[in-house]
Amino acid sequence: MEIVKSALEPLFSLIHAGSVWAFVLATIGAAVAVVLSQNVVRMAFWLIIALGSTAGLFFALDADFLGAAQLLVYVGGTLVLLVFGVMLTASGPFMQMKTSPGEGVLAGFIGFSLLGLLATSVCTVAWDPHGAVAPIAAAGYNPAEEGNTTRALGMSLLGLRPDKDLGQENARPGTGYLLPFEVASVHLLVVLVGAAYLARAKRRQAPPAL
Amino acid sequence: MTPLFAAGSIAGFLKEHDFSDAWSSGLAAIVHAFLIINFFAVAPLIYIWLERKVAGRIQDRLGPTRVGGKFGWLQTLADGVKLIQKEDLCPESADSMLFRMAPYLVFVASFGAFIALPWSDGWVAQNLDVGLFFMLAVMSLEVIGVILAGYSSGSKWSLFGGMREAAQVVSYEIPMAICALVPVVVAGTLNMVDIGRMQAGWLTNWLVLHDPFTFLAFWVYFTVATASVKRAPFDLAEAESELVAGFHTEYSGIRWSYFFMAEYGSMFAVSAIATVLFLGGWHLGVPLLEESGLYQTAGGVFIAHLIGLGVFIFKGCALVFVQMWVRWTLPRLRIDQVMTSCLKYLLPISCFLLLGIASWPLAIHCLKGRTVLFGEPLGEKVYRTSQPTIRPVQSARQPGAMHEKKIGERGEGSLSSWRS
Amino acid sequence: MKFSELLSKLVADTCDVSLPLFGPELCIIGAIVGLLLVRLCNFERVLPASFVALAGAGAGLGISLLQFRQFGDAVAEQASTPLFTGLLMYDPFTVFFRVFLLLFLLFVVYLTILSGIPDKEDGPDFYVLLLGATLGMMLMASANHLLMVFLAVEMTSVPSYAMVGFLKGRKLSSEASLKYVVYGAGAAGVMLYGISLLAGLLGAANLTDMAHALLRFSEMHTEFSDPAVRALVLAVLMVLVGLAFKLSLVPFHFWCPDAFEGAAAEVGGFLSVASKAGAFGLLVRVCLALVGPPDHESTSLATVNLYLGVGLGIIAAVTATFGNLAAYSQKNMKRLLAYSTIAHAGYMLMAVAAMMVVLNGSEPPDAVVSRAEAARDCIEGLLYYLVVYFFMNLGAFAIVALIRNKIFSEDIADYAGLARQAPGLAVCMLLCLFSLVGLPPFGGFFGKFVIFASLYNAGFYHASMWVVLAIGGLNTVFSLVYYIRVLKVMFIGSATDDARTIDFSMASNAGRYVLLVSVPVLLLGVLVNPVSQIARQVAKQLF
Amino acid sequence: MPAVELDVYLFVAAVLFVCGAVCMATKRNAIGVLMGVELVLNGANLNFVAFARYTALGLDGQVIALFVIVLAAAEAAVALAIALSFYNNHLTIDVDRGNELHG
Repeated sequence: MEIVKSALEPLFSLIHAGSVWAFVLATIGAAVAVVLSQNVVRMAFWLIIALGSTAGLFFALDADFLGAAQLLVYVGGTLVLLVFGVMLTASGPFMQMKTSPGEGVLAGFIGFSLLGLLATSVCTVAWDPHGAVAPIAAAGYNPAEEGNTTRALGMSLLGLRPDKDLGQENARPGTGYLLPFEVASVHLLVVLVGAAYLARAKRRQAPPAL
Repeated sequence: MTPLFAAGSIAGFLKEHDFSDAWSSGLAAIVHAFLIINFFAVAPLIYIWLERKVAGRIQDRLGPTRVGGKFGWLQTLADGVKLIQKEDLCPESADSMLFRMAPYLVFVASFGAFIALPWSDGWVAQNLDVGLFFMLAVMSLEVIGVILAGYSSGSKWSLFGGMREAAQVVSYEIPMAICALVPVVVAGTLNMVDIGRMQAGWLTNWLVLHDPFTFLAFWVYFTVATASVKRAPFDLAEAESELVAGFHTEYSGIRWSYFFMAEYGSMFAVSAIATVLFLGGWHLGVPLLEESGLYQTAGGVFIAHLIGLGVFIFKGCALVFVQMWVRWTLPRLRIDQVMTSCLKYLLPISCFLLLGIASWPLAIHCLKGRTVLFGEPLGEKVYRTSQPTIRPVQSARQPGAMHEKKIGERGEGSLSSWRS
Repeated sequence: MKFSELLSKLVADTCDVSLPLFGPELCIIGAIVGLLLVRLCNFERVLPASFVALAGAGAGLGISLLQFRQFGDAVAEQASTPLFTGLLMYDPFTVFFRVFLLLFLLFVVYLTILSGIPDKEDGPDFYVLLLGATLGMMLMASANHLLMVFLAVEMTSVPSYAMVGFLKGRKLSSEASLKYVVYGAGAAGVMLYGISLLAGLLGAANLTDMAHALLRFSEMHTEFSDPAVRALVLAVLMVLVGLAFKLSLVPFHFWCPDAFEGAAAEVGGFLSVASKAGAFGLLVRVCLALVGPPDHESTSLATVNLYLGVGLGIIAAVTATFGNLAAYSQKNMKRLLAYSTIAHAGYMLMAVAAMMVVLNGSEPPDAVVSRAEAARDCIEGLLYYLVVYFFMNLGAFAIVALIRNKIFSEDIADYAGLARQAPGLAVCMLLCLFSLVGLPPFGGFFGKFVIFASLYNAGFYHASMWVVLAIGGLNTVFSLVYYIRVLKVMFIGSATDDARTIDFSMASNAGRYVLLVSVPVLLLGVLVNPVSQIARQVAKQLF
Repeated sequence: MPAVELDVYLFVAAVLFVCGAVCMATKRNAIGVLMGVELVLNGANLNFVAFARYTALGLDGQVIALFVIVLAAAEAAVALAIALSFYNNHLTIDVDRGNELHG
C-alpha cells in the first residue's frame, strides 16, 4: 500500500497543482491565439476560451462569486453580444482580415517589449512587505482563503464592511460600495437607452445633406 | 458531521489516514468525475428511450418494442452504436476547426453544471458557496456552442437556426435567473446543499409551499427552464418537423449525439435545480428517516443518504417526464410568440415575484410581528454567523492555515481543498 | 463593533450626511427616470422631454448653489466631507464643478431646444444620454476612490460615444462615433490596468488612503532600480493615458477632431467644455493624491512628482502648439474648433503642471509667496479659465449650430458675407473668437494671464516652467492667425450668388441666447473680481 | 509542480493586457478591436482579483472587479450598437474604411 502511495504521489501532485497551471496556460495560449487569428469568429472563439479560463483562475483565487459572474455576464452575455455583432455586420462568409507582415512584425516587437517591461517591473516586485498588512479577517466572516466571499461581497454592496469593521473600533468605517452599486444601475439604464436608440432601425430618411 | 460521499469528504477521509493533500484531493476528484460522467452518459440513454415511449403512448402507439426485449430497453444503445460508427462528416463550406469544437463546448457547458449539483445531503462534487449561481452561469455557456455550430456549418439554415436559438436562450436566461433567485431570497444562501438542507422534515418545509411567491415562481421557473433548454413548445429554432433541424443540421454521427447528450443533460440539470430550490431536494417530504433513527449510526447515515439520492433522482426524472409530456401535448409557438412571451410576460412576472418575495417578510411582520411564518429569519441568521463566538477567529493568511482546519467544517468541500 | 452598530452607523451616514449632500446628482438621476416615465406614459405632448431635462438641471443647480453659499458662510474646518464611506469627496471644489456642469447643462439643453437637433421623437433618448454623461462628469470631479474614478470616466464616456453617433443616418456621424468608441474603450482599458496596478502596489483604493500609502511606499522603495518603483511609474503613466485621452492631449488627441466634426455642433460644444471640465477636476484630484498627504517630508516622492509635473508641462506645451498649428489648414468650422479645444486643453494643463511643480519642487530661498499660496494661484487660474472657456466655447459652438440651421453648412468658406446678413451674430462670434485668442479686454486674456502668472511663479521652483510659459505665449500669437482667418471670411468676404441667405434676428430667442452666452466673455475680462474671488476661495480649501 | 503564486497571476494578466493592446493596434475590424479591449479589461480584472487574494487590497479588489465586469458589458453594448450603425451606413466595419473624416 505504501509503495503504491509513494509511486503515484507525483501523478497526484501533478493533478493537484496542475489544474491551476492548466488554466494559466489555457489563458495565455488563448489570448495569443486571439491575436494571431485572422477570422473574427475564430477570434471570438479563442476569446471565449481565454475569458473562460480566466474565470477558472478566479475560482483558484478564492473569488468564487466573481468566477461565476465572469462566466454568466462576460462569457455568456458580453461575448454572445460580440458574436452577434460579428454576424450582423459580416460582409461575407468567414470574413478574413489580413495584417501585412511588416505590421505584424512591428506589433510583435512592440508587444514583446511591452511584455518584457511589465514582466521585469510588475512581476518581479517583492510583494510581501505590502502583503504583511493583512486584512482583518473579522470573526465569523470567512477570510478569502476559504473561498467564501459571497456574503462579504453582498454586504459590501449594501455599504457594510463587516470583514473590516466587525470587532474593530475604526474611526472611519471601511469603504462600502452602496453608491457605485446604485450609480452603476443608472449608468446601465442610460447606456441601454443609448444602445437601443443606435441599434434601432432608421425610422426615416436622413435630413438633407448638411 | 455526517460523512460526505463527496470530493470533500473523500479527501477528508483520506487525509485522516495519512494521505497527502495531493493524493486525497486528486483521488477524490477522479472518483467524482467518474461518477458524474457516467451519470451524464447513461441518463440520456434512458431519457431517449423514455421520450420515445412517452411519445408513443401519448400518440396511442407502442414506441420501441424490439431491441432488448418487450419494452425495447436497448433501443437507444443500438442507436448510440450506430451513431458512433457513422462517418464524422464536416461539410466542405464549413469552418472546420469551429465546426469540430462547437459540440464540445455545448457538451462541456452542460456537463460542467453537474459539478455543483447536490445529489443528496452533502453528496456534491464541489460544495460551492455560489453553487446555484455557478450552475446557471455554466449552463449559460451552452448558447455559445450553439451559435458557433450554427455559424461554422456554412449553411444558411444552420445560421438561422443558431441565431434564433441563441436569441431565445439568451432571453430566457434572464427570467430563469430571476425566478431562481426567489427561493434564494427565502433561503439566504446560494449554496445548493444549504438550500436543500433547509427543506428537511414535513412537506410544508418545501420552498414551493413557503409562500405564494415561491409557489408561483416554481411554475414560472419550470416554464422558463423548459424554454431555456430549447424543449417544445419553445423549440421552433430546431423544429425538425417543419424546418431543418436548426443549428445542428449539418452534424452527424458522434458529434450530433454530443448535442443530444447535452440537451438531455441540461434537461435533467434544470429539473434538478427546480428540485433543490422548490421541491425539497433529496427529502421525502415526511420526516420518516429522521424519526427512524437511521442517523444514529455511520452506516445508517450512508443508507439515509442513499435513499436521499434515490428520491432526488426520482424527483428530477419526474420533472423531465413532465417536460416530455408537455412536448407531445402542446403545439409549438411561433418564434415571435416565443420572444414575446418571454420579454412581455414571463420577465415582468418574474420581476414581480422577486419584488413580492422581498416585501413578503415585511407584510408578515406587520401581521404577525415576525418576519417569517416559520423558521429563522435571514437577518438573524446573518447576525448569528457574524457573532465572534460561533466560529474561532481564523488567523489571517498563514500559509497552510487551511490544511489544519478540521475536516468537515463548512467550506472545506469547496475549491480550496485543491488549492495551493 | 457589533453588526447592529455597523448597520445603524451606515444608515446614519447614508441618510443624514451623504444623501442630502448628494442632492444635485439625485436631481439628475430623478430627471433621467422622469424622462423614461414620460415616454412610457406617453406624456410627451404635454410635457416635452427638454422640459424635464431643464427642470432636473435647474433643480440640481439650485441645490448646488445653496451648497455653495453654505461654504461661503461656514468656517474652513468642515470644508471637506467624505460621502458614502469615503467614495466621494464633498468640498468647495466638488460644489464648484457641480455648479459649473449643471449651469452648462442648462445652457446646452436650452441650445438644443433652440436649434432642434434632437427632434421630438428622439428627444428623450438624447436627454437621457446628456444627463447621464453630466452625472458622470459630476462624479469625476468629486471622485475619491479608484473605483469611482473608473466608473465616472465610463459614465462620461459611454453616453458620449452614443451622443456623437446620435445623427445615425449620417455617414460622418457613425464614423466619428465608431472611431471615438474604439479609441475611447482602448484608453479606458489601459487606464483600468494602471488603476489595478496602483491599487495593488499601494494596497488601497481610496485616494486619501492612497496618499498615505504612497508616503509609506516612497520610504520603502527609493531607488529607480527597484521594480516596485518602475511598476508604480508605469501604473501612474497608464492612468494618465486614460485622463489624457479624455482631455485630448497630444498624443491622445486624434479622436477629437473626428468626433467633433461628425457630431452635431451642440454635442461638440457639450463635450468640449463639460467633459474637459470633469476630466480636469479628476486630474487635479489624482495629482493631489499622488502628491501625498499634506505636511509631509519625502524627498524621493517629491522628485518623482516633480518630474511628473515637468512632464505634464511638456505635454501641455506640445498639445497647445500642435492644436494651434493643426487648426490652420481646417476648412470645417467644427474641426477648427476641435483643434482649438485641443490647444486650450494644453493651456489649462499648464496650470496643473505648474501646481505639481510648485508642490514638489524645492522652495526657492527668496520666495515671495508660500508654496501653498503659489499652488492656490495655479488652481485659481485653472478654474477661472474654465469659467471663461465655458462661455467662449459654448458661444462659438452655439453660433455654429444656429448658422448651420440657416445655411446647412459648417464650412468656413460658406460663412462669407455673414457680417452683412446677420451682423449681431457675427459680432458675437467675434467676441468669442477674440476671447479664444486671448486678446484683452476679453475674458480669455485674463484667464491666460492668471495661468501664465502661475507658470512664472512655478519657474522659480523648476526653470522648465519658464520654457513652457514662453511656448504658451508664442502659441497665443499663432492662434491669432487662424481665428482671424474665420473672422476675415465673415466680415470681409462676400457671399457667392448661390449661397443661402441668413435672416437672423437678434430679438428672437436664439438671438438673446447668443447674447447671453457671449456678453459674459466680455464681462469676465472687465469685471474680474467676482469670479476670481470665488475661484480663489475654492482653491484655498484644497491646500 | 510549484504552486501558482501571485507573480504567475500577474504575468498572466500582463500577457492578457499585451495581447489585448496588440489586438487593438493591429486588427482592422472594429469588433476585433473591441475584443482586444475585452482582453485588456480582463487582464486588469485578473490583477484586481489576484491582489485581493494576496495583498492588503483585500475584498475591495474583488468588488472593483465585479463592477468592471458590469461596466465592460455596458461598454460592449454601446460599442456594438455603434458598430451596427456604422455598418448600416458604410456596409463594412473596417475601421480604416471610414475615411471621410480627415484633415
